[in-house]
Amino acid sequence: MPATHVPQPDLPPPIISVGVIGWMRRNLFSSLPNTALTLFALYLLWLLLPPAIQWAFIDADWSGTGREDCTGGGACWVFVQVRFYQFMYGFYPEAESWRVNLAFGLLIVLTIPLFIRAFRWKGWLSAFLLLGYPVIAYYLFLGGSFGLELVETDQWGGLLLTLVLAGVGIVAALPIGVVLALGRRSQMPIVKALSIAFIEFWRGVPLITVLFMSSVMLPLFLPEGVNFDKLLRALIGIIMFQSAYMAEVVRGGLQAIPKGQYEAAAALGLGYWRTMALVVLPQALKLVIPGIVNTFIALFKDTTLVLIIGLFDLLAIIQLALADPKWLGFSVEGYVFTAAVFWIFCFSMSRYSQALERRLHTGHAR
Amino acid sequence: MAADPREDDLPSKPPVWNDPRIRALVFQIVIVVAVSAFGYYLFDNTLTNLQKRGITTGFGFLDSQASFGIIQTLVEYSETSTYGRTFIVGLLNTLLVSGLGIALATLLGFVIGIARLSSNWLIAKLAAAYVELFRNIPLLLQIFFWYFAVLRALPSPRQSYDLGGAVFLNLRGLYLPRPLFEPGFGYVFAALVAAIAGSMFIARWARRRQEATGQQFHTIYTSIGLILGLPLLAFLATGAPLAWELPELRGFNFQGGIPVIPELSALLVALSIYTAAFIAEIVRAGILAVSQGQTEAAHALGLRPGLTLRLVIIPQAMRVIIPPLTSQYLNLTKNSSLATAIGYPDLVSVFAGTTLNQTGQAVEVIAMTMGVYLTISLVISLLMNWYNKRKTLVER
Amino acid sequence: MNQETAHGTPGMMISDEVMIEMRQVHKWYGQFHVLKDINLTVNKGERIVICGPSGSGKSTLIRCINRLEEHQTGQIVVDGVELTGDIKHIEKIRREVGMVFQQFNLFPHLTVLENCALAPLWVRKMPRRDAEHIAMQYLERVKIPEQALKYPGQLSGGQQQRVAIARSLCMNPKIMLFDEPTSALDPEMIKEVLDVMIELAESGMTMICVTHEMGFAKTVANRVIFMDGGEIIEQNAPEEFFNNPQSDRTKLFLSQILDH
Amino acid sequence: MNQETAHGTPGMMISDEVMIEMRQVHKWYGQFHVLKDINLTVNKGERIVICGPSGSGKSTLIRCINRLEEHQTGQIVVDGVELTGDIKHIEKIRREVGMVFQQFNLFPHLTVLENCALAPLWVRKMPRRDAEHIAMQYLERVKIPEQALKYPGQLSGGQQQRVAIARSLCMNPKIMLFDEPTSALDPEMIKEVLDVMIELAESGMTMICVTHEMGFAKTVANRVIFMDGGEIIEQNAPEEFFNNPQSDRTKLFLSQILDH
Amino acid sequence: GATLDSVKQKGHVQCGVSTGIPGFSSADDKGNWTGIDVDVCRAVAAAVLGDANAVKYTPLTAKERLTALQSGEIDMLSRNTTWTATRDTSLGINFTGVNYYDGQGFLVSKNLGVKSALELNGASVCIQSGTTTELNLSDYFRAKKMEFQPVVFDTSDQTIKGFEAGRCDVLTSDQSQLYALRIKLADPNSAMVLPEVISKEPLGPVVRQGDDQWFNVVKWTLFALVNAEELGITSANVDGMRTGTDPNVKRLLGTEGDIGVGMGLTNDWAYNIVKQVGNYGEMFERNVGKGSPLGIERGLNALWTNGGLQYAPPIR
Ligand SMILES: Nc1ncnc2c1ncn2[C@@H]1O[C@H](COP(=O)(O)OP(=O)(O)OP(=O)(O)O)[C@@H](O)[C@H]1O
Ligand SMILES: Nc1ncnc2c1ncn2[C@@H]1O[C@H](COP(=O)(O)OP(=O)(O)OP(=O)(O)O)[C@@H](O)[C@H]1O
Ligand SMILES: [Mg+2]
Ligand SMILES: [Mg+2]
Repeated sequence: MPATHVPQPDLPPPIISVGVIGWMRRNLFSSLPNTALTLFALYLLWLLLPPAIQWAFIDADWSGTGREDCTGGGACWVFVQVRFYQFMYGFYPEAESWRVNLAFGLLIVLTIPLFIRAFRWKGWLSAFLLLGYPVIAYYLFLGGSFGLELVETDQWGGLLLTLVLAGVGIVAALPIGVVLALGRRSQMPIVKALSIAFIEFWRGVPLITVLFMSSVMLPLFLPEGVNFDKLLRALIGIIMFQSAYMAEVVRGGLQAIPKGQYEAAAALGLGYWRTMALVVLPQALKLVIPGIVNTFIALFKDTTLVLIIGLFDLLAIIQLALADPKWLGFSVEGYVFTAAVFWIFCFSMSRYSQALERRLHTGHAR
Repeated sequence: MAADPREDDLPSKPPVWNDPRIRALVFQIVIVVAVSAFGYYLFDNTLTNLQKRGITTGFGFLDSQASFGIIQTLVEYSETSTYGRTFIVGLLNTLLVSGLGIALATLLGFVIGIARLSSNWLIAKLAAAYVELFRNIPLLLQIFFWYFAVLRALPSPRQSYDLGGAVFLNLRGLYLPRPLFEPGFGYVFAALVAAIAGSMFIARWARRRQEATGQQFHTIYTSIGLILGLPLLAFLATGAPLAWELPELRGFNFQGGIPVIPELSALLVALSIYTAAFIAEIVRAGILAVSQGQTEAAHALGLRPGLTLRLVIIPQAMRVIIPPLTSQYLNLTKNSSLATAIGYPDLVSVFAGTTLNQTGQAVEVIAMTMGVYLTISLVISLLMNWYNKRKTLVER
Repeated sequence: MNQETAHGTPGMMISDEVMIEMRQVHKWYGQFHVLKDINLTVNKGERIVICGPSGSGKSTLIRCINRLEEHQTGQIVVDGVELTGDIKHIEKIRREVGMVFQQFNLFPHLTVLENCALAPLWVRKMPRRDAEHIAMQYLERVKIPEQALKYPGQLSGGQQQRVAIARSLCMNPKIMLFDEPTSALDPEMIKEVLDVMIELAESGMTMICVTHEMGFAKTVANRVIFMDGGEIIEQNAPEEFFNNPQSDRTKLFLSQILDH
Repeated sequence: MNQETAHGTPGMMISDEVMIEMRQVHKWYGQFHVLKDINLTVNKGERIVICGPSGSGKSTLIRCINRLEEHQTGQIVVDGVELTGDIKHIEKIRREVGMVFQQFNLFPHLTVLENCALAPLWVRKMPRRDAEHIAMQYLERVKIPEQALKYPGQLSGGQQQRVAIARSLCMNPKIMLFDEPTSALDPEMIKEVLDVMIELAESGMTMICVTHEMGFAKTVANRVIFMDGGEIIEQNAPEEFFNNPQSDRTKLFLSQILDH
Repeated sequence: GATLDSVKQKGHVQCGVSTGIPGFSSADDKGNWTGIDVDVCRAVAAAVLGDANAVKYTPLTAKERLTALQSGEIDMLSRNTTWTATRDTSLGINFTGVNYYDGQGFLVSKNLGVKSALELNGASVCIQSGTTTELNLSDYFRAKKMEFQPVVFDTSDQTIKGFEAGRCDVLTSDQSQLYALRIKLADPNSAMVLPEVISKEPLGPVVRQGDDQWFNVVKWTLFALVNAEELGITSANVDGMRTGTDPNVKRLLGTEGDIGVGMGLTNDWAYNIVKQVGNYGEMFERNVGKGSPLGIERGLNALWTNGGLQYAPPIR
């Protein structure tokens, strides 16, 4: 007669190994050197944090109209508050700023469904975001038709310009990057060599020389009289530069597609372009979304370099404001504010890309 | 079976227009023609434009006198030097800041990267905060911050921070004493060389002895002792043949010694801190890429944590770390061109800046500048490929 | 090498129409001679099983038939069209020849239905509705119509392989090639895939199948081909092949494989 | 829990010397009670097989023996040394206990010979020549001396696992732990590894082996331990264990595993 | 010429200006540009297009300005650029005249106690890169056998910030700019301009070489401004003067003769300039003179009739 085994009950773990005490013992004071490190880190924090908080929050002045209102001895956020519109929109006419808000509002509304897993039409929506939306945003920003007042690109500035540069840069660099990546993996030696040369050239030179070239030298390469907008020229430089990086990201994705996929497509009778468009690229691009987001973050930070060629992106407009005699001496506030804006954008994007990465490679946890 | 299968009839030849090889060939010819035509178009436009506007062309300008001053020069340079010389000066300054930056960023990056994996929660979190803070803020902004905000906090030359009357820190930079070698110093130098050779010899001997007998020997301590001790002995024996040129306040500024200008320090700090954040992530990923099983296997064999790290984890992690690490080095070198924003006299600032402006020969100057960066990046990629070829794990 | 067409298995008719003809085919990978003087005629409706040790060139042989690999000398004629570099010919032949791989190679970003409808839609240029109709029809035939809207990653190995078969069938091919279709499967799934293949064989499809499932070979094959070192060593009707192998190499191989 | 030492299998002697003793060992992962009141004595020369459903704590149990995992209450004494946080004790015990993992965990950057010589060289501090000599000796014992200069990546799974065994043996351990050494292997390779293990068992090595290879258990084990839910449910000599299991959980488990 | 046609066709003048030097060219926080250099651009636009506001500004650093002009990025450069032989002859550009006679000087902090440039041996000097100042400075210190350390910045804003932070003892630039930059200091009275003027700095608008018609337009716009002052025409009285009898005035304002048409413009070109921008004197006073925070004396920039150097060929 088989015995029926009565399982032992689960017992709670000994108190020393769980709870706050267990956690601290394991994570902070597990050994002598560890304890020393913990104390050192705490000392460091104590040295840094309280004064920083004191300066940025407790002693700070938040509102007012001029530097006279800054009496607290801490940060003078009045500076940021007074100039806030300019930091966001540059010289964009205030009466027209609703257009910018509308365009970005639309972008946010359109992006939200992409984060909803159950949403079925992600492909179409992404396509619209990449192809349709830029056209709409362009007309909204620039105006000049459909009864909207024309706002020339040299009036765009601040965060608006930063976002335009980064957004257009990445969207336009993607298709070029895809073509370059395909070229680099091509069987045709010349196509391959040209793609490699192009990619390595743009990856090898600093962005500021590229920007310098596109902003002041480009007309030298074109027939006399052919000339276009300064913003557009900066964008061309950025796009060339970015597409080289994008090509390498996409190539990573292409390499990850197993050979069997190509063979299955060939066996079904699909030709090169259909294989790429229907089978390989949809998979490869999905794989490299985190990489694309990372490139975007890099680009977003790099847009600050346009200040060297005289476009007024967020950093440049802050510098402009810092040179205003009325606000001399507030550079720390200005830089901290800019840093905070960039940081929020970049940090949230990098978090997003990490989350995606984790979703893509499930498993392989240490 | 046929004697030589190659004599068998080949598959029939397809018609020319359906042969993929020929199609590929035609396509490539078209591309080459299109690209060359486009290239020629640009080239031709440029020539026409230059000619029409009467802009001088050619590299003759490199021999004319530059007649402007540069604050930091690693080779001899004066206002009477040529523009060609400004190129060298700029290039060396770029290499200096990149080289130092790479060293510092690597050091800091490894420390932070390892700290992120620390079992100490607080240290790990602080390291993570460091990485998230610095890699998400534009480098240019960081350079401005270190330059303008920190510069303001330093005292004027008259109120310099003074370390023992030898090292001074103020707004104008960090002033270090400059060693002046007197005749007998050659012996000290010889002793140093001898000590280095000696410790290399000891290291080899220790390795041999370990292989022969299994006994281990702490090479590091002996080497340090040797390298420090022997020159010191020689130094004392020859009657201390070294004088120091101390920086001293003369007129407005400190004169003498080795000055480190604040532009260099700010750029260096910004570049290192920024790049270190990326390197830390690379190091962390590299270590994590070595599976837990490797550590366990090493522990199960009785290897101590230190040996496990040295013999098992690091050699494997380095394979993963080195390729992205070099591309960070490349980025750092390229980013050093932001020097121009705070006036550190690097290649872009001196040559593609002042020289370009004084001579107006944008095409030549920019081409040379880009050429330098391209060469650096090519050299680094070649080294990288060579390393990868050597180090890839052997697979079936 | 003697070539015989076996008409042994009852209930399956083989016409005299030649579907595939390989004449003195040789192939090299670099310096490595992987196919040596292959001569093979396959008639319409024939079901051929190829076996042989690993590395003997079985996969290479069948991959030459739809030009996934290129042969260097000799001729391969499929359904009257010679395989040359001519892309028109290749396109035509690939439309006639379906192929099923060991690793399934389904497209993971498409649903099962989309996988199956892809080729009819883009190669045969059918309207979407017709393509999906055909796809459903074949999914029913491999007995998984209910999985049509799932993604391949959500299916078991056996189900995936059946989808792969349905996907090939959707092009309505005259010939089906199978390259070890069951060897990546867990034992319990092998049977469901073999069942589908047997059903297909019974419907009179011309099939070439690389497999080590000897039960399958005995049940459906007209002819078993044994390869080694890039050559066809022996070919015969299954009963003959298993009971009375001619060459020593075949004997050795059979002893290993049947013991296992 | 009744503890019996079976002396059933002929030709292998078990001394009365205790090699491993676990007394009332408990372990938690966070709140999760993974080992419950484990009491186990292993004598010198005993060969123990541990089986049980997935997640029952088998790996955790043997990993506690060489302190790859830390237990929270109870005592573990290995060869007279108690396992505590004391680093000297841990080092000593790890030198006495060899371990073979499911995933081999060979060092991919070292050749097979270097893998095997690593521990003698750095832990036992032997001269390289002696270390390599020992390594070759054990490589011969696992029958792959000819692979000594290859890298692990160039070997088949079975060969890799044999190298892993040789690597552990090079430390000349008194006890060997095996954690499902064959479950990552293809069927044809399982046998070659089991053969090596059987040979090892016959030489009188004290072994604890987590495995589901019941044939192996029957051939070499003195005692089979069945675990479930973190407890030792039953332990017995193999014949008894397989033919006459006591608890119904064991029965259920055996019926599943033997059907398969 | 091509430039004039393209300007007419575009409907605006693309004018290169500085990134911000008060009094010469600087943008306020709404992006409106003002300054004496900006007024030259506006005058050209008034002359060519009849609308002084038909100008688009390209802010350029000293480094970029000449390349931008050479490449055709801008139609004209009006950005305190010194007229030198090399620039005029080998860079493919032409100087059209001088709208401001300047000389290089030094700005020092008062508490340094320096009274003369000759006491500056060993000083650190802040300069803007890519300027003639960089070259003059070297020459001056070399001639006087003094040492210096150049601290070079990209924009004038950075230069003054560097000076204010104490990075250098002296800031050197054209005297006019020194005054302009001084008002950017938190306490402008803490710094003083040294008396020495170490160079000639004739500043003026520049155009590309090879387009004589456009060259003439810009050159004569400048002359029209000076002539208008000489003739006493101001933006306030120009409508009245237009109907007057002075033949010189009538020729200038286009009520007599076809001078404007001969240049490819309309005859009321100068009228538009004076009406919309004012004469040279108005321009000066408004932007840099007594009516401005800079408060610079006319000095060399007075009319020749008042002992200055501003002299324009007659319109006839
Ligand atoms: N792309 C290739 N380049 C070079 N050699 C190759 C290539 N593909 C296959 N080979 C070699 O050609 C030989 C035949 O390969 P093939 O895949 O046809 O064998 P197989 O009989 O299908 O073996 P298996 O049963 O293992 O699938 C093998 O020795 C293989 O190593
Ligand atoms: N590091 C860990 N942290 C938390 N829980 C863990 C950890 N390692 C294992 N566990 C849990 O402890 C239990 C026992 O794990 P163990 O690996 O010992 O099982 P096992 O019997 O070896 O199973 P298998 O046959 O699958 O290897 C499982 O439920 C597992 O999820
Ligand atoms: Mg095969
Ligand atoms: Mg386990």
